[in-house]
Amino acid sequence: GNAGESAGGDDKPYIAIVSKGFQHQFWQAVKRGAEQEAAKQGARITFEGPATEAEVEAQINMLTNKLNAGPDAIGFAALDSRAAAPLLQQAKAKNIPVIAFDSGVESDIPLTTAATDSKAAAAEAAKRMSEALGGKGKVAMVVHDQTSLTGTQRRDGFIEWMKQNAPGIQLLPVQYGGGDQAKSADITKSIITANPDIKGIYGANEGSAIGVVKGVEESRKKGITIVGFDSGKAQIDAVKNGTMLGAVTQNPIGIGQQTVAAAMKAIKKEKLPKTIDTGFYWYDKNNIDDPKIAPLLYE
Amino acid sequence: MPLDAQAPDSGRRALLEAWGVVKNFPGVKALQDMHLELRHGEVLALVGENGAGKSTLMKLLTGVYSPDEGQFLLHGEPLEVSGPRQALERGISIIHQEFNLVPDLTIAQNIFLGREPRYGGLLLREGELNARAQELIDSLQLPLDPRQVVGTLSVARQQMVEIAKALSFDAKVLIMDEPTAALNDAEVRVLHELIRRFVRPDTGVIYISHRLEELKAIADRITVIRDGRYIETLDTPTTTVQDVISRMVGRELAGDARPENVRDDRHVMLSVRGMSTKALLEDVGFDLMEGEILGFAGLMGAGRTEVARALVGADKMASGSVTLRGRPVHIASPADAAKHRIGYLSEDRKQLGLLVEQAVESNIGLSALQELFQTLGFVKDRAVRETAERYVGDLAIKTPSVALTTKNLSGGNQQKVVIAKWLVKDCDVLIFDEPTRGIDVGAKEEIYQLLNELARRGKSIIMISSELPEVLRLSHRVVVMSEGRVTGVLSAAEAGEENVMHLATMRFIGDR
Amino acid sequence: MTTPSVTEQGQAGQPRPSLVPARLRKRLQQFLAFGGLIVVFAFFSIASPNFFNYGNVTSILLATVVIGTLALGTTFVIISGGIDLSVGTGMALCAVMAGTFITNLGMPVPLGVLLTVLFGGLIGLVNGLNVALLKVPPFIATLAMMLAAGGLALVISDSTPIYFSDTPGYVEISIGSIIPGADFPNSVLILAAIAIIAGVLLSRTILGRFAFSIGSNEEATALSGIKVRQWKIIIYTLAGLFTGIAGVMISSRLGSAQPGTGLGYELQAIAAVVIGGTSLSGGKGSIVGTLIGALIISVLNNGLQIMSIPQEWQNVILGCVIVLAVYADMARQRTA
Amino acid sequence: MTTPSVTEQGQAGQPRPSLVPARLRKRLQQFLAFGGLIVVFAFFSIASPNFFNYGNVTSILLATVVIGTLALGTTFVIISGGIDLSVGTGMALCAVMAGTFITNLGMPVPLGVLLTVLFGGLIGLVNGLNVALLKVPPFIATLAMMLAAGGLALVISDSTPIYFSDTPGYVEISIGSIIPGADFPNSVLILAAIAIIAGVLLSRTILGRFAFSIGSNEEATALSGIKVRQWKIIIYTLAGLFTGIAGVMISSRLGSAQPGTGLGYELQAIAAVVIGGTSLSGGKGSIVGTLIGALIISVLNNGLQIMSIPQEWQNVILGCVIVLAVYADMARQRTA
Ligand SMILES: Nc1ncnc2c1ncn2[C@@H]1O[C@H](COP(=O)(O)OP(=O)(O)OP(=O)(O)O)[C@@H](O)[C@H]1O
Ligand SMILES: Nc1ncnc2c1ncn2[C@@H]1O[C@H](COP(=O)(O)OP(=O)(O)OP(=O)(O)O)[C@@H](O)[C@H]1O
Ligand SMILES: [Mg+2]
Ligand SMILES: [Mg+2]
Repeated sequence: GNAGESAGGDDKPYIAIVSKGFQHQFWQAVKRGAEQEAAKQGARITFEGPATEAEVEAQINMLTNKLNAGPDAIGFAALDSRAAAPLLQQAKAKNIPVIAFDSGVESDIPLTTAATDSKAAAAEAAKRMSEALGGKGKVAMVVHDQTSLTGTQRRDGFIEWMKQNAPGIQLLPVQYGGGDQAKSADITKSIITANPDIKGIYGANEGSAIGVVKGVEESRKKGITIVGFDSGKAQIDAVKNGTMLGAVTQNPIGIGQQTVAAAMKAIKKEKLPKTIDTGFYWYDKNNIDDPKIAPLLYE
Repeated sequence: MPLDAQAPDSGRRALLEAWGVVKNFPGVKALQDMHLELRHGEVLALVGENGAGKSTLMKLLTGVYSPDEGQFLLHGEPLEVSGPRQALERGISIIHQEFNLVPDLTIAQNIFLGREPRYGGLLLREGELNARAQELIDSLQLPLDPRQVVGTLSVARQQMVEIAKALSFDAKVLIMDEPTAALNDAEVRVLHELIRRFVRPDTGVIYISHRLEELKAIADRITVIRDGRYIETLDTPTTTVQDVISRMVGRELAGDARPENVRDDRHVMLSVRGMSTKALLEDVGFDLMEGEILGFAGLMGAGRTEVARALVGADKMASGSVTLRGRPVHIASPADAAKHRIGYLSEDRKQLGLLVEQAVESNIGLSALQELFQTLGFVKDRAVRETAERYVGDLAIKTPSVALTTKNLSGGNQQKVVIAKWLVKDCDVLIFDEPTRGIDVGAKEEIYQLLNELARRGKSIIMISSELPEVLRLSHRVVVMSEGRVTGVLSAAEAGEENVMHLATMRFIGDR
Repeated sequence: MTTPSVTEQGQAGQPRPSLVPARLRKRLQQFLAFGGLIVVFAFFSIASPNFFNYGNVTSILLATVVIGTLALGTTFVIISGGIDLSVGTGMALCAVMAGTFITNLGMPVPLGVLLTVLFGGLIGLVNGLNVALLKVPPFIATLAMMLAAGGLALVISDSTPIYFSDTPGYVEISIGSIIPGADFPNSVLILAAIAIIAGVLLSRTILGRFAFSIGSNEEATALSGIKVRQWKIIIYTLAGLFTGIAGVMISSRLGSAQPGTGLGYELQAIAAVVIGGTSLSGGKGSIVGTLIGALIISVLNNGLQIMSIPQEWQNVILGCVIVLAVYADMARQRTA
Repeated sequence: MTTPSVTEQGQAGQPRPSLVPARLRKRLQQFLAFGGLIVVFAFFSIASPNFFNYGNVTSILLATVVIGTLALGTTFVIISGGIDLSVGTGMALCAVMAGTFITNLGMPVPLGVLLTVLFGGLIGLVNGLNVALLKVPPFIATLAMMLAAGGLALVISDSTPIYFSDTPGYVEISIGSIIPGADFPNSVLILAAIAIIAGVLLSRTILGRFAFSIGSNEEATALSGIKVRQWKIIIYTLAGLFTGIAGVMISSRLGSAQPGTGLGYELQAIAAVVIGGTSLSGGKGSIVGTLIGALIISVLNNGLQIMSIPQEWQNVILGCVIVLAVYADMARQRTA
């Protein structure tokens, strides 16, 4: 139809962003970055995502609805890129440019992808953990879920690096806490109880990482090295006060900014690179206030 | 038409009056220009056919419904009640026809629900509560334990709880809507004694019953209503039961007094041996002949209902055997029983007999649905409807339509719906547990004839009833039970009030 | 007998004139519940230029398919006085089974679909056995199944999605269009077809009759000689079959079986059923109502998203509208 | 009068001897439900050397606090024949309110806590009004509140966690220890205290009596002159107060209010209540049962994790154990 032309009341270009999540701080930071860039460039955006990263159908419905709302461009972080393929075809047919973000979309329709290699980021976390433990000891992982891409890649990147580079590290079975802090804390305490000789614990997203910190604190156990993912005030505090060794962050604000910037270029029919690497960064006590790192972190 | 109704006692107003009361339900004119006058210190009986409007009038009085027209006077002052609470506050206490007890609470908790003794308005004084309940129960001489949970009581005992509850209010007007429907003669006598003690010069009782013989013993006057209209009020001493009946139904009823004869060469249909249950029954045995009406008599809790329930597999038999047409059968559930063409009509129609929220036709068609009213699983709605309409006609069930929700029928008409359900099923053995509970005289007679007709057609019928005259009038033989055992089997010729009562009160002290 | 029956005739004759209005009123009531849907629909049509058009209406219908399918099965269970919390993760498990049958074991699509639906029936059967034979309360039995099915979906799929890339025909089940040129998704047609079947089952067969009876008064139904346990098992199994169908629908729409999904669908399905006028205490309900309930939910979801309401407000509004809609429905029924 | 009353006396005497055993049996039953918990506990103690020790038992208790608190309030609602789906997201909203009061508005902790708990009561009050006055079915009313509260939590907090960094005392509410040297979390003591209050309310006050009565037979209760609507409103408000307390407990444990959480807690709370023997159809239940139910869930969760069972299997096992436990409980009650 002519949906592409009839976008809202004002003349600002409308970019509809469909994300993988909404309530987690990571996605809120992406949203903030997108809003900042939109304000700068004079665009109107909406930002939506399902409640959990398991809700593939809900995301597909959101994307469908957004296509029907007639945006000028779409920003999309696919929970399952193949499931979205028919909709991407539809976007192409309607001449709505699609910008992928956060993780790749297995399709050549998106004009560009603003993303980080999550596996590499997780590998960085593994490397730092191994270094801190001197390459040996029991390490546990608390991951937010076992089916989403963010979950599996941040899990597998960590495991694979350890397997290849740190034979002395003994990895315990992965436990999943749904990103719920209280649940992750309870899991962490169980892990510590079951493995009194535990040396390190990795929390694969903000909720998991903070849960791990809480669990270790509550168990009153000293000498456990915690490595986290993403940021947020609690994690930053934990890094600053030494409870947590450090964490990897994927620059969510940058992802949001880059996505909107790329979408604006696409609307203006400007050329775009195939991929935009938004990078990942390790932060710990030493560099946390570094002017290069500080802006990447969200409270 | 109302004669003495026009001129109330000029000197002293009556205790409670109703004038020109009208109440309509969708499709039903339940009450039209109803009148009632309860004098101080009297027991006023209210009689009428099923669906005449008795319960509706009482519900208006107690604020369950509000009248479309008319007014009530209490001590000559206009009485307006917007709900049960106000009714109680104005000194009007009622036993509803359908039980209104809370099954998960104990007897004591039910009796004092909403009036619990408390500390500071909030904290319960449970000891005090039980003590008060015990006191009340003792003073009423009822066989109840205040701590027992009401849901585990038999229907008769629940009725007693209702009575105790109604009497526990310091009421001026006590309304009893068929309090004796579930009681046997001995219990009825106890209740009457209670009522007599309740009546003082400043109180009065409205007493609704279909057991017209008992009115002589308890009522001072009898108000008859028909089709929602006031007919007449009679003084009991100068009135015969026949007078009441003819005003109720507008015609004379013929009642033949004894059961019809059966040939004794008929073979045994069903035979029970050594039936025991964990709770009560002990070595119960009896034979049921083809084409026979076998009456079961006994006091409350004698175990008649339990025999029926165990027989149809609703309760577990601990031991015992059942033989049907000479062949041993194992009946594990009511569905098994139905398969063997044994039907059980429960004494507790609201809990166990009816789907009160469903249409009359759904209820009537339920038992036979699978057998008669389907092809390849598809329901033959027309056939169900026609059958239901036929039975509504045959049993004179008062309802505007077979599509009406059963809840909206009067109590007696609901009972007829349950009976219709089992008639449709066409069983060989039918167990009727208190089949005439809440049914008016006219309809009772119809049901008696129906039972006789069924027996004549070769059906075997077990009839459990707490009304001894009814048992004696219908049964070819009478099984008498006491405390879970069969204490005697009497032929129609042998059976009389006295010997049945003798067998029913046999005790087995220290046996169990 | 004659005299009273004359009286009865009069009584019976009397209400007749008002009986037709009563039935008409009932029609009207269903129409009004439908009217509630229309109001919401009309509102969005006016509020957003992108709402009322062929493409978006098809989207709404497509979004209704999965919840609608689950809600159909749930309707039977709820009418019979039970509840089924296992349909969400059960659906995910069925999707995984479809993937196993079709992709991993290479079965032909029709066979795979059939086995998946039957597998759904198996889940329902286990629920039914737990409820009817072990007498575990339905809430607990199906909650346990919700946990177990979710876990099994992960175990069987090894926590990874199973794709149907080798069988493009599978995706056609859901988003293909057999109506030539219409671009109308098949799954909506399938939903319509199974809704009709469900409607017939509920209102025209003894299965439906017994579901209503059991939900109204289980004990009285049993004492009427009906095999309550057997029918309960059948009812839960039926709900399981719908779960299986939903598993096929969602996996064919997504082109993959997602083992981690499903949680929360059961609540939405129950909500659709209850918004549609089915009573959670059993004995009352209809398939048309359930469909309207499911549609109300997806129209609201779609409309709020189309109107670009900020997401944090969407649920707040959704909550208020649901209470209002149901309140209006209840109030109407009371006055009617 | 004499003859029948003598007979009746005999009759009345009959049940007496069996009444005492009945009460003893009831005690025993509760003990046996508790016994179920003990069995699970014993199993894990034997199966894993790390399970039975002070530290782990405290962990289990701490993990029970939030669900336990929510389940206490839910018990009243379920006993009265209702259901409350809003306690999960309601708790998140209350946590956000605690953050708003204490961190954003800088109120002193005790005042902030009080206002938060009262705010929970307000949520419950709205539920109660919707249920009792608007007559919206409890499932729908509280489902709508579940959506609305979740949305409002995001709106009020601007979708960002609110931290209690400035008020270290707040965290002490939950994980501090007022028992000197014992290292025993306060929140467990608080749970114990409110459980006792709930127990007294349920079994010793008219509130509890009327909750049972309404759940058992609402009509009869109303006919006894009890203001059913008023008491329903009070019961939902009470559940709301517990939601508020849970909001304080979880946010003080985490040191922050997480606006996006809460979903799913309501199901766990209901599960705890039902596993504890409270009937979803109302009229039956106990606080002790609810606590045992909540403990069974957290013991199972903890034990399975301690034993390092792969997580996808944990839910499968959990489902099976729940069915078995409840079945055993039902079977025992039937034979008893
Ligand atoms: N809520 C209602 N809705 C519709 N009709 C009703 C309702 N309540 C009573 N009726 C009708 O009003 C009439 C009078 O009923 P009522 O219960 O007063 O009769 P009754 O005299 O008490 O009869 P019974 O002796 O059988 O108890 C009946 O026809 C009944 O079907
Ligand atoms: N639903 C029930 N649950 C538990 N006990 C019951 C139940 N119904 C009856 N009883 C008890 O079983 C015993 C036998 O009662 P039953 O109903 O069989 O006697 P009955 O002779 O039919 O007398 P009636 O029906 O007049 O009470 C009584 O002590 C009664 O209290
Ligand atoms: Mg009546
Ligand atoms: Mg009986």
